[in-house]
Amino acid sequence: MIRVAVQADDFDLAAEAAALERTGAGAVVTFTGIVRDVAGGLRWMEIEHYPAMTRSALEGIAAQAAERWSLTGATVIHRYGSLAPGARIMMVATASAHRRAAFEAADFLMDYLKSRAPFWKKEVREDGADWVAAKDDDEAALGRW
Amino acid sequence: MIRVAVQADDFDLAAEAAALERTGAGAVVTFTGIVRDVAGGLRWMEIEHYPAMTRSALEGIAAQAAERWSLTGATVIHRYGSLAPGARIMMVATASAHRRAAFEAADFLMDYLKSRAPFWKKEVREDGADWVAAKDDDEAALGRW
Amino acid sequence: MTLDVLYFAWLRERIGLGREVVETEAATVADLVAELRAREGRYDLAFADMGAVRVAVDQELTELTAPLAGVREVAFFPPMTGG
Amino acid sequence: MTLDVLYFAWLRERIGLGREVVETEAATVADLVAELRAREGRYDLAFADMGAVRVAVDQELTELTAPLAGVREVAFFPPMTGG
Repeated sequence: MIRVAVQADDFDLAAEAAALERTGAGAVVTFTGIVRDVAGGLRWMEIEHYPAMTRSALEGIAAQAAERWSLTGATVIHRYGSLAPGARIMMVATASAHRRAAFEAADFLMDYLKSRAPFWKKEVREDGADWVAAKDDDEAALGRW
Repeated sequence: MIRVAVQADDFDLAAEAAALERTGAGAVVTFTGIVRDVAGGLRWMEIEHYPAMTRSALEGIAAQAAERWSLTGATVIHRYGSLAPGARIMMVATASAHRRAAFEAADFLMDYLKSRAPFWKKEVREDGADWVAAKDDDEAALGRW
Repeated sequence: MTLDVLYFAWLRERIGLGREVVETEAATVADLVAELRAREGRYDLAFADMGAVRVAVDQELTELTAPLAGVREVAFFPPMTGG
Repeated sequence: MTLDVLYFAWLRERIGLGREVVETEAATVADLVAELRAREGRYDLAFADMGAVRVAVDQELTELTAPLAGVREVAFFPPMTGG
């Protein structure tokens, strides 16, 4: 059971997790990403994406996870638009009979989302705005898989 | 922010996750364990624990995680009593500025909970009842940390 | 010395009780186990394979060699299966 | 050949538009970039450091050497920062 969504609205973590619990899983792992005001003065994070490509990229990443690990389900939801500090940006959730598969698949999904899903973040601060630079670490993380 | 609970009642994953989101985290990871009817015919899982020791064992495990990783919060909740197939058994949740710390700390908490927290599971089936044997894999998993 | 001795899971079931008060002069956990085994068949059976038994002294996991001086509570149980 | 060409994030901002229709006979993405750079300063600037530019052809990530025959949509953007 793979579910992918790209949306402006917030998502319901509990409902998403509960849906995966009902897949016959013994283990459900969720990851939630939250807008963090690292340097202070962040007004909001602007998240741009490539609508014609985003869904298929997320589906491709989720399908890869489902191929590599024995999952009973995987969910990927990513928001776009203007998100205030503390707002949820995205979530992934994985379900499996075994905890190791659920953890690894969620970790894998996050690494791929960071560097292979067509989203770009801009920090809008009180004193200006900057596109968030991709981290070498994030690109390097793909080498783990 | 460390929170530990040992209870018969179900827990509220969304409320637990939301509390951790408010700790200034950029990443929240949750793990939920669910009663699974592996062989068929499971009526319920009976979970016994050692009340005088359980809380302090869980607190000790959570404190270890907080020492090893830079966390803004960690939550461990474990249920006891009779749990039907599909019921939630336990959860851990971790919050951190960074996704790697949140994932690793949750993974660590689960490995330690499996083998170092005083819980014992008995499968009550239609045709009898058996204590769940500890897995060598679970003991070996501690060597990862 | 008076000890609270606790049994969990199949140890509790084999011995037939979850908690008892034991008067003993045993110096270590292993000595206590030997005393209990000498008492009755059900203890002897429960402790037959000590590789399958774990012990906590005053709510801390420890080894069979742990001393009992000053201890109030000893618990015996199979390897834990939480999570 | 008529292509939809899309720009995202700072590429969009530097070029000043998010999408345009381009008439071209470019054989590869690299050839298309060279044509665009020759057009106007804002394109030249946006594509000055191709190490910082990623490309998708018909919504699939690819390389600058990718051929354009039969292609309908080319998108340029900085390294992605999802999650």
